[in-house]
Amino acid sequence: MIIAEKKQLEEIKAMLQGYRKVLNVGCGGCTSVCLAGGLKEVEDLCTQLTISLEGDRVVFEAEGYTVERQCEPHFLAQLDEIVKPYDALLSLGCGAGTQLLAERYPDKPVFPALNTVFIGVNRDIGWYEERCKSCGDCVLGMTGGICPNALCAKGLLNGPCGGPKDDHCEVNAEVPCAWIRIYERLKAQGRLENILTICPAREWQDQVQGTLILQPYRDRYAKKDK
Amino acid sequence: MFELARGPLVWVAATVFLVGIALRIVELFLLTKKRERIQWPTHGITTDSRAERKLKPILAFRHSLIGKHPVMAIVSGIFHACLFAAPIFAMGHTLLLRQSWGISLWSLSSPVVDILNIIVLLGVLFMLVRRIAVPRVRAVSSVKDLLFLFIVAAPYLTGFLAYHQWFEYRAILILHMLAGELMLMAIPFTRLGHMVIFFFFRGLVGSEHSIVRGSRVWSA
Amino acid sequence: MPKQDSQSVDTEQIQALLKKNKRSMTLLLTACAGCTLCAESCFLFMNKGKAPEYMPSYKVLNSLGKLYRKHGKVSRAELEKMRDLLWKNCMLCERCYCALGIDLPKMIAFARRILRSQGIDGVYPHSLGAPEEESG
Amino acid sequence: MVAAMKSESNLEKVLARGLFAVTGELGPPRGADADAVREKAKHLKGRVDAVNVTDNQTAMVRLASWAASILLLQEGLEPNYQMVCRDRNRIAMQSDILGAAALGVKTMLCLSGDHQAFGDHPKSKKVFDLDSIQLIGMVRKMRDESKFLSGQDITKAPKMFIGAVENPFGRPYEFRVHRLAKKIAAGADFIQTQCIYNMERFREWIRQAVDMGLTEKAYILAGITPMKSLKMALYMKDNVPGLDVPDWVIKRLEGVDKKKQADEGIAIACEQIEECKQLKGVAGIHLMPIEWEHRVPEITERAKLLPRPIFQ
Repeated sequence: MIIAEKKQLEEIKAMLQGYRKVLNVGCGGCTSVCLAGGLKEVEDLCTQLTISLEGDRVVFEAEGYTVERQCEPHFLAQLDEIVKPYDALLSLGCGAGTQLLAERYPDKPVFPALNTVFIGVNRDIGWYEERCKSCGDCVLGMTGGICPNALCAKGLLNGPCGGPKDDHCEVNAEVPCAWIRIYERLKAQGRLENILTICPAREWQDQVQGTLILQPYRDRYAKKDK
Repeated sequence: MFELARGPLVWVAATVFLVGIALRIVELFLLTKKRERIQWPTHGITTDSRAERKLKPILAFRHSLIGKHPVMAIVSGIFHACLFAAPIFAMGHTLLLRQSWGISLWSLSSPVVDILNIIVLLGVLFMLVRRIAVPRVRAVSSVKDLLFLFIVAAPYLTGFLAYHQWFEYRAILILHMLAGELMLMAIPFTRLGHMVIFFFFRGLVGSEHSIVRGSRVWSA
Repeated sequence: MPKQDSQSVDTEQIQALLKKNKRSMTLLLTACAGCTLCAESCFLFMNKGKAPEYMPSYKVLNSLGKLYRKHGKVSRAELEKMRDLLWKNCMLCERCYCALGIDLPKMIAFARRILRSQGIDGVYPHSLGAPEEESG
Repeated sequence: MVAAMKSESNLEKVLARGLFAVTGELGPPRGADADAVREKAKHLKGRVDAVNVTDNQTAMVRLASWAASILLLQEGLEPNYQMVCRDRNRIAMQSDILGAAALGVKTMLCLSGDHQAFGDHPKSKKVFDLDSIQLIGMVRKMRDESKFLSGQDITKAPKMFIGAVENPFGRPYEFRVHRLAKKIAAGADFIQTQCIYNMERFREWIRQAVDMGLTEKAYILAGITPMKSLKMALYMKDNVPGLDVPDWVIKRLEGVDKKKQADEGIAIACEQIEECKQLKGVAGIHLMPIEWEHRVPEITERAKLLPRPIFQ
């Protein structure tokens, strides 16, 4: 799941300076699940902005609407009429959702209310941990299901480096060394040969904007005028 | 009949109620035995900004039941309070307790209990009207719900009649005792059991909506 | 193995699944007081004109609740109806609030699991995998 | 030794003749200060076979290591040009290697590099396009196959004597020798180790390396850093990741007067060097006196490492 966290209120206020009527657009997808951009947070942000700006003697009005997922155009369609009276939109979706919202309403300034932080797992209520860098070339099969790109501070593919201290990362003593974990898991599974051979330089797949058209839909998007 | 309702049936009802509640509590403890937290976070903890800290109480209020559904919260709160207070502090009940077990409870004056009683009945009426008239409540209601409302209302209604000695006092009194016993017995096994579940799920089980920080996990 | 496009219902399989979580699920199902205070916590309920079919408790009571009530003896048509409640009317964002603390998302997820065992899931034949867009 | 030489490197010549090699280290200054490099180089000249030129060590911005390497060449010293993976992608790396080789650099050392979080720009963007093992492989390919990593031809191959580092004291211990094997398989010609204090662990590691035949394929230079003081020993024990400072080192330094601690540190280093000379599989030492370049003459003298061989 994509994990996001709310920007600080001060930052959001600074972005909204000069706009009097703002629609907070929530997202029922990932950011809702990670307690950052669901219905409740939309309501919260409306309350926070209204009260806080009232205190600053600014004429301001905020309302909220939460869509199923901001990253799908057909879910955004329901906003077409709703957004009309607003000066600006504040998106509580991830970076992708915010961009699709901005793309759909090019004449409306769209601001992000969240910082999209990583692709991660839900450890417990309100506790998330990064797991994936979406590098587009998954090596988890080789590394025993532990991603060296996301979890090793240096992203080494032939680790561990010389630095682990008490099995923890030299960069952050609270984080276990990913490569020691990889070694131990593979050893326990009898698959150490995976990391005894050299992992060659990677062909990075994430260096240009990614687009993906699934094979079954190839014809659907074929140029009509052919 | 009077002796039966006053004697053995009280014991049966009290036993069923207490044992039933105890079993429910044990069951709930067993079903939430697991604690998923194997480790504690050591880093990455975020903090609120100053402006956010200042607004926190307001948000907390808005998220509370009273902030979200003020009418329902107030009616429900008063209703539930009276539901407990009226029978426990009723003069007649405390007298009975003193007679049989020599326990002396603080009691409210009869007119006050009478008012509490009326509030409970009005509460039941509110719920009844809500159940029938509000479409969304109606959508999740069945005849069963009316039955439970009746089970709750019956002891209070008969109590009210008995206190005012309307109709035939002795018959009403018997009905009052039977109705009370029925309600007691129904609590552990029906939706009236939310009395126990509430404390578990909003307290001991960890969730976004826990009132206090619980760490138990609902293993289902 | 989930069955595909089969018109029959494997009642025994449903019953076996129901039995798995019987104690915990029925406890919560009986505890629901039908107060409908959960409604406003569902953004779909708020978006869809506050239609009762989007209330978390409605979705749970009419899917999992129904399965337990009927001891798993449900028809294909009934299961198909539940599909809408469980997939179309719920995004499983796990944010519903219950005044009593009833774990509604877990119950929805369990109901989805039972339906999947009968080859019914969120893939609607007429769409690209997402629930149909409603106008308005 | 009759093995064909891979490079013109002075270090390779020393090692190939089976002589006990000594390498030194020089940290470039935090300024455009060529004289500072020359000043430090003065102390090393004639005392070591090659000088490691660090590449923005601990992620602190310093004069470029290739530039400092050229300054050393001008002073008549053999630079061991260090390159880390933190700051450059494969394009910049290959370009820098070509540039260094064109200007006469013949020895280089490939490392991952310290994470930028330790340095003066902790929020800079890391690169790590390649890791150290992939970098070693790339340099070997450039030298032996005269091809870039992409497979395209190089007009004139950089003839580098390729070094790598390994830490015998890093966890998991039993994997360390395998990682050494990976580095050697990737193309490392010589290995410099992390500072050694725990000789027991080092002996075990080198025995494993000998058993696996790794010391036949690459030369291993033991890392030696003399303790300047008790304070330094305590700091290194507690704060430097991947270091193993046993208690006996601390005790020996505690046992002498504060003014004599430096002397005692050098004495310990000399004993270690003496042991390394006897150890099977150790081809030399890598002397890393941290900001103590001016004591190198004294240390090499006391450790009986002088004079160093000179080749025409």
